[in-house]
Amino acid sequence: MVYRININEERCKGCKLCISVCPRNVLDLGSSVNDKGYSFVTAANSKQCIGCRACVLMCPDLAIDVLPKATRA
Amino acid sequence: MVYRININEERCKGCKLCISVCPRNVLDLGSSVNDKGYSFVTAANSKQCIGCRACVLMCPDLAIDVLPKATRA
Amino acid sequence: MEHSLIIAGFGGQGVLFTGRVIAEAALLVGRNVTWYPSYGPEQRGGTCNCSVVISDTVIGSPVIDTPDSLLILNRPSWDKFTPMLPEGGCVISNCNLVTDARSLLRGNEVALPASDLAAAAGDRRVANMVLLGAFSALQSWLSPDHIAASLKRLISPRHRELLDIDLKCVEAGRKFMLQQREAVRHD
Amino acid sequence: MEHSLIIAGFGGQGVLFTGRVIAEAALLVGRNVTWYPSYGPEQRGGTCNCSVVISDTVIGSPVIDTPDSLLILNRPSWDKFTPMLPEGGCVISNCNLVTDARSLLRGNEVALPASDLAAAAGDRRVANMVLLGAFSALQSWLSPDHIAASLKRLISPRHRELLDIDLKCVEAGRKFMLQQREAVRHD
Amino acid sequence: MNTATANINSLTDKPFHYCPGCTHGIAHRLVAEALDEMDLRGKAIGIASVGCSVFAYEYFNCDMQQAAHGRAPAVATGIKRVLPDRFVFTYQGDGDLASIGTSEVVHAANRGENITVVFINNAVYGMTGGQMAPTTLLGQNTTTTPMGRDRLVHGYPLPLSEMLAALPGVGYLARVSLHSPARVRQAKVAMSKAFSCQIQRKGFSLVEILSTCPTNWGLDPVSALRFVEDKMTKQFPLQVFKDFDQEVNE
Amino acid sequence: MNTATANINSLTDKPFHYCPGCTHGIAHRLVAEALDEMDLRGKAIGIASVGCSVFAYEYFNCDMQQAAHGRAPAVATGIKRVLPDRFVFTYQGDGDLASIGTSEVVHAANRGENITVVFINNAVYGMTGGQMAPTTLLGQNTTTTPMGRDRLVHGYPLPLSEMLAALPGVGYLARVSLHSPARVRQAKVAMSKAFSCQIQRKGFSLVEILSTCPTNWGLDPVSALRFVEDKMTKQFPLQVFKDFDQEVNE
Amino acid sequence: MPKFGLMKGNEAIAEAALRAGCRAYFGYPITPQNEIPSYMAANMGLHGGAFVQAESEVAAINMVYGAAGAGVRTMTSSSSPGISLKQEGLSYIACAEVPCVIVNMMRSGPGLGGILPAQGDYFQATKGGGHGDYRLMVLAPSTVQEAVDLTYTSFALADKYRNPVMILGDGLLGQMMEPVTLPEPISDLPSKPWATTGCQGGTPRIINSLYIEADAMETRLHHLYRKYSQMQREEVRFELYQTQDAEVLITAYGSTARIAKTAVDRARSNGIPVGLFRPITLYPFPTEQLHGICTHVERVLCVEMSMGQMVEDVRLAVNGACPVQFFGRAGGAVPSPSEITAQIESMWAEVNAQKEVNR
Amino acid sequence: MPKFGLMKGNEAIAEAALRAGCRAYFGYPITPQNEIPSYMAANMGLHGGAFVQAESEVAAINMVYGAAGAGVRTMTSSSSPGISLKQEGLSYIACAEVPCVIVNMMRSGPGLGGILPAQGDYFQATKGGGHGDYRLMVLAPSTVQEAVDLTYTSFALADKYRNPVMILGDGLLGQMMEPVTLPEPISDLPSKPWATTGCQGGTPRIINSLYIEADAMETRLHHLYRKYSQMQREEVRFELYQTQDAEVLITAYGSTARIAKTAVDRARSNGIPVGLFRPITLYPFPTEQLHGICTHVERVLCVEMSMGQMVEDVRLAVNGACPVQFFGRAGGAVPSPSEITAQIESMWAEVNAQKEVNR
Ligand SMILES: Cc1ncc(C[n+]2csc(CCOP(=O)(O)OP(=O)(O)O)c2C)c(N)n1
Ligand SMILES: Cc1ncc(C[n+]2csc(CCOP(=O)(O)OP(=O)(O)O)c2C)c(N)n1
Ligand code: SF4
Ligand code: SF4
Ligand code: SF4
Ligand code: SF4
Ligand code: SF4
Ligand code: SF4
Ligand SMILES: [Mg+2]
Ligand SMILES: [Mg+2]
Repeated sequence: MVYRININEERCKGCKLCISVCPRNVLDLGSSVNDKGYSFVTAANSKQCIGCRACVLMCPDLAIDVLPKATRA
Repeated sequence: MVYRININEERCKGCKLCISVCPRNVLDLGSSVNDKGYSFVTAANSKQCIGCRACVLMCPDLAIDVLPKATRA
Repeated sequence: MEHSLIIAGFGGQGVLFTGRVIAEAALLVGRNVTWYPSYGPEQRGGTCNCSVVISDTVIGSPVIDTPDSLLILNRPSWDKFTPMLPEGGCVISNCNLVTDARSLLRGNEVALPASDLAAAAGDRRVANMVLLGAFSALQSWLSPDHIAASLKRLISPRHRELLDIDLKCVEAGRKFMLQQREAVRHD
Repeated sequence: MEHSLIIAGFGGQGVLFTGRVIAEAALLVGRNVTWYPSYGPEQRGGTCNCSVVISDTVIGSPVIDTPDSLLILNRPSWDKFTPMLPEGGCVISNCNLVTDARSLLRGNEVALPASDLAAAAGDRRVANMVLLGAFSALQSWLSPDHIAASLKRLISPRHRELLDIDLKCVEAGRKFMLQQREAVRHD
Repeated sequence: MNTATANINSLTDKPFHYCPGCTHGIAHRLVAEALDEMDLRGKAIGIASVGCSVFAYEYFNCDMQQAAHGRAPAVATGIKRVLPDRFVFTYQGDGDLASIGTSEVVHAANRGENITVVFINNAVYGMTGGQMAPTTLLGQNTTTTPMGRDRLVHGYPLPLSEMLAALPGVGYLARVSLHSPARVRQAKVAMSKAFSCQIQRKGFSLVEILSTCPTNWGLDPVSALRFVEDKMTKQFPLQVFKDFDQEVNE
Repeated sequence: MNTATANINSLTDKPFHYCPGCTHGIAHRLVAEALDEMDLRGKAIGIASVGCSVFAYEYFNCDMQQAAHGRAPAVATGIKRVLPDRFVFTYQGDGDLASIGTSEVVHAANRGENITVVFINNAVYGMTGGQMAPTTLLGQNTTTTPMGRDRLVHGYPLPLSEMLAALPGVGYLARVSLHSPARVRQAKVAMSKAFSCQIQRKGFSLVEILSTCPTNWGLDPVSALRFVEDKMTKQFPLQVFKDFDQEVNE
Repeated sequence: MPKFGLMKGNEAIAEAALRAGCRAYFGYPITPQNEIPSYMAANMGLHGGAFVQAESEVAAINMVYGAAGAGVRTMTSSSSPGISLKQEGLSYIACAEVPCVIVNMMRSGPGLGGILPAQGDYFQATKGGGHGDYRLMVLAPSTVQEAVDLTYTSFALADKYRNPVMILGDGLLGQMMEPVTLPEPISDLPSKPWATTGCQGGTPRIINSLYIEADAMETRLHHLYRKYSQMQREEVRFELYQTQDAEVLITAYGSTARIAKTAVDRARSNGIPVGLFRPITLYPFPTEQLHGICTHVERVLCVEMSMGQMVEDVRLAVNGACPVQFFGRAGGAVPSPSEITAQIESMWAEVNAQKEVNR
Repeated sequence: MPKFGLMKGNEAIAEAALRAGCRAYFGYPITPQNEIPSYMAANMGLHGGAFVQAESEVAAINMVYGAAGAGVRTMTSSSSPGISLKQEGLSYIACAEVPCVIVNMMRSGPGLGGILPAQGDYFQATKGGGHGDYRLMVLAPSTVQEAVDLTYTSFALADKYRNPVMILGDGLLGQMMEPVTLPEPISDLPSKPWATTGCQGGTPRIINSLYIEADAMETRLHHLYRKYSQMQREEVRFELYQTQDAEVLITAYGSTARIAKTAVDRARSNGIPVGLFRPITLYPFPTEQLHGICTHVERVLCVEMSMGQMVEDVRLAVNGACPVQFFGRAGGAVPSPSEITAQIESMWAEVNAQKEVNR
């Protein structure tokens, strides 16, 4: 399976909870900041994602979602 | 032993708790009333008293006390 | 015409109830009325009183400073209320309980053995109704029928027996008072 | 002489601290001063500001409606405060963070790359001290010595390293400003 | 008069205002006797609460403060914190303590305040004329549960002591009763234990006393004792919940 | 944006104002998901309390009332009594619920009010800047315990759920945590259970959620999760205290 | 089915509330108003409403907030110390615009005080005993019949203004019995689209008193104060008694006013031109109306069962037009008609002495 | 060891209390006064005093009652909603004559309101937000230095009158920093033979507010009111600023007054004869003093951070001598000097127009 990782950059506060629970080191904090002044997460290694949704469960700000990529698309 | 039963007629409210716990039926309610309008207890059978102090323990108004009579008096 | 009345005694002597009976009777005859009880930390013993004002017009104060009548059921109440009695006022007391009372400076005094009369009528404790009967003898508007109707309103049918004794006591008090009057008239 | 100053930015940018440093310095030179922070449900992100009034006499309002100076650390603060600036007022902003800002209608504007200067001095986050340095270059009473003394009062000796960086940043801002002035003068 | 009062220093001579047969009077005596026996009167500060026992300040022959309804444990906390070597106790009804004063007693207990609470559980609001208390039994009629307390509408009798037993700050906690001479003796023991707990700085102590309210229960005083024995002790089992110097098996 | 919010009807689009990494946000999501899954949004009335979550009324996409500090269970009682077929829940912090609101939660629980309380235990007063909460751990520094909480001075961490477990009016009571994905899943189950309890009219339900306050703990968000796991769960063991449709062994 | 009979003030208020559609009552016992919760306990269920004896007055007022916020006509009652405990809640309710009715049967204070009648909570009721800028509408009945009528109306007023309304009585009014005619039970109630009843398909509703931004809060306050001005225009009530030719004017409210009436009658029978101005709405206070009367009055005497509270509003209304004096009994003491008459007589003597001087 | 430095209003108050011998503090967190409990938590222990974070404001005020009743100088602090919760307790404390100090750092209300500065609790503070007839002494500092001085004095005043004293500030005063000189720590405290410290050999002492008989309660009230009259005679404080030749007079207290001062300066620089009357004691209010000044004033403008509360006391003082107007910002909005200056200018224009007419 391949997964699409959606990150809402404006909601993300760069807390790294998602990063800390990702079993595959998919995520990382980017270097730019959003309008609120927060650095936000990027899916640096999205290919490694196994769709476990641990990141989604732990994100306090509903800033991340992981969806199976329509494989055919 | 002989016991003297002191009753404070003005404190007594005639609640009969003492009467209800006396094992020897020593106590009874008199027919007159005190200044507060309450009938009060009298030691009708003081000779029967065994000095168990059950009455004293149960009296809510500290209206009764039981003391050993100075036998020689 | 306005009549003001204070009823006073120990808690448990039916003081408030007596006032209620009079108030309901007043209502039955179409008069205005206020009834105001003393209220204290009620659960404790002590004295108890109520004020009843009966009037043909709107009633101002339900609190009475100069009572036209007093019904007195114990000694502390005598001491407390008789000084308020104005010239021409009337105090009716139960002389079985109100003993050694100093006499009045002004006003009329009726002392009747209400407990004894109540005992004779069936229950010594119903002295309050005896006083009520006596009071009614002095109040033209307060007929035995109105008192009976009022009592029936206030006593639930389940307690029929209480009603009977109450009525007997009222009658005893009324009779006593009428006889006394008769006696006075024939003096 | 009275000087009023608002410092504004995001929480965490050292806005309140910058104000404290100026206030303590004012105290050191024997002037009256008030320092008033914006306070919100602080635990939440968002903007933050403080007002400092320095005066030779008694200070009336610690709340500033027409600031003589503004030190601006982010874009929302620019939008909020620059409209309050009166003719002749001066705004000093960190152009690394305050971008796309529409220009002023009145007053003087100094934009300096405070984050870059702070980074060069050792810590990019200490842009506030750069602005403070720049501000001090415009205030004759606010000497580097007084700033240093004030900083020493406020930073516990345990955090010696912070003090050093702060001082460097102040110096960088001050220098930048003096150079700019020089430049202007030579324009 | 040479009746019991004369022997109890910690009671004034003032006759109690309680209704005939109300066991508030017994509880007062037990408190006073314990104060006497442990020689605490001179260093005691008592807190009277709001309920039938509001005039406790006229009966206990020691320094007293009268507290707002439910707040006695807070008042006691204030006193004890500034006078830690004094003896501080409150005397509270079940409306006062278990209803409006829940927060205050829970937090005083949880802080482990070195104070003693005497808690009179008579399953009703006595002073105000017989409304439901948190401790009113299921089925019991009161002026605010005219058809009897219904668990679905009015909830359950509140097991306050069971609740407090969960708190580590509590040093001594017992439920006793006054329905017989033997129980009165037992209650006395509990009172002394609670006082000792405070003196030994073992934390918060509380004695819950099942007590009667003949007036509002509509029972004569003797039947009221039977009600306590037959009904109340079923709902509120007599028990030592916590004892600072003993292991307690619950 | 196509992130999780879009899928949750019971949340508005408004971004949370919480500090980075504060698990209030996770708790919000769990509540909202349960509302969605049980189709309760349209008949739900939520009560926001006073604490960092005061703006909950802007986040939950259902009818909301904002309650005075500590009083949410009373407000919920008022609503539930007049609208017994609606779904009523409160969302409260540990200062709100376990300190100033102790009476209200105890009595709502004891009455067996058919309401659900979501209780966020983060061992501190978040909104006001980090004062001691009743649940603050021993030794923990806060602005009002600058030398750390000392049991002799400040009392013990209050075991609120343990206390409430003594009350027969409680239908469901559990303590869960949010410190790992597995715990979040477990918390979700507890939330659904609590909601079912209300729907089945089994009485009062409460879910205590161990939550973080990185800001006032002075920890980064990830370390804050570790603090919950290592420290808080020791003081506040995760547990189902009461379950209306199961026997629970304590 | 209007009903006629003798009723206690407290019970009459409870029954009037039920007839006004009150379907939720939350309260905590306190003398001298215990007949209200008892009555509600016995009767609310018959109407399908909710009665809860709350764990405290604080809980009670917050239950009121909840139930009234959910759109139901809701009441609580208490007496002085209990009302003090409701102040935070009342402030919330006023700000969040939740309509409800609060009965305060005043007793003597401060502190635990006593249980006898008093009027020492006037300031608290009318100026806002809670924090912030808000007002309760305050109605002060003087007879049991008026207690019924005002209670009945109070629910409609609360709904009209989305504002809490207080019935301010005292132990005397609560404990006394008088004949009353009870109004018809109300049949249709206003709809409350703002109420939180579960939003179903619609937009969620929020009941709230938090406005973290100064602008928003100030806007809220201006909104509230517009309502208060409207009350001032539309809801002021008062009674004039023998004021036509009065040179001495008594001001008094509630129980005290009826006692003052007796005093006015007695003084009139002695030929003194005295009248009574009785505010019925204490907030909004009949300021203009009282000021109007004071143009032809020589002296005003404010009589209260307090150490002097309404007298400030009287002074504000009179605004220096004539001297305002005060006579009060407090602590549970009820002024007697003769005491008030004596006050009137001495004022009248003063007025005449003054006239003499001016002549 | 007087100490000089920059301090936050809240911290300065806490330190001043400690120097005044305050040895017990009970409080519950609330913005904008959290620095007070924090300061006390850190420092009370160093002085051997007691600091307790209470479970609620209700508990806190009752702890105060206990500790102050036991004879120790005691303080609590809070802000608006929290102060509302203390009303029952304050009423008890006033009746039982327990000296203590209460700090209210007002925020915007009603309800949860906001945390920004406001002056909406004036009525509550000065008229008694609790039940019954009682008064707090209310002191309103306008600078941090004055907050220190008044806090320091407040304990002595509380002891002198055995009455609670309230320091009424607001978020602005609490949060701002200003240079202060701290007074010497007090060395000797008054003895309190009435305090409940354990009666040892002596007669037991009772601290109580229950007077079940009307006579006894009325006697108590007369006793309290004698104290209040004494306060009125001996304790009134106020500041006059530029009032000598003022034709327009501003009245304002606390933070607002210092802003008004700036406005007065600006208006004066435009040639307007305007002055400021600043009550420092809000109770006892400087009624006579204000009335005295109004003889040579054309117009009074009361400025508050509220919808108009102190203005009633101003009107009562002025008593019709000249028109009294009101300007308020509320909800957390702070009036700016320019707004007030604009008000002054328009009033001055009115005054001149009036003069024109009269000419
Ligand atoms: C704040 C407040 N609320 C209510 C009351 C009225 N009140 C007086 S005593 C009491 C209840 C007393 O019941 P309890 O504590 O059980 O004591 P008991 O009389 O049964 O011994 C109440 C509600 C009050 N005085 N103050
Ligand atoms: C009556 C009252 N007292 C105090 C406050 C101030 N206050 C606001 S939030 C809060 C504590 C919040 O702590 P908690 O409930 O634990 O929630 P958290 O912020 O930690 O989520 C306090 C004391 C208030 N608003 N009202
Ligand atoms: S779904 Fe799992 S693997 Fe994928 S990014 Fe999230 S945590 Fe990592
Ligand atoms: S958990 Fe959410 S808010 Fe935190 S860094 Fe990851 S995506 Fe951003
Ligand atoms: S001491 Fe015992 S035997 Fe004697 S009277 Fe009392 S109860 Fe009866
Ligand atoms: S127990 Fe006491 S009060 Fe009761 S009857 Fe006996 S002696 Fe009298
Ligand atoms: S009412 Fe009940 S508790 Fe109160 S004194 Fe009477 S019997 Fe005792
Ligand atoms: S202060 Fe703490 S609880 Fe509040 S939002 Fe921030 S992290 Fe969360
Ligand atoms: Mg009880
Ligand atoms: Mg918390």
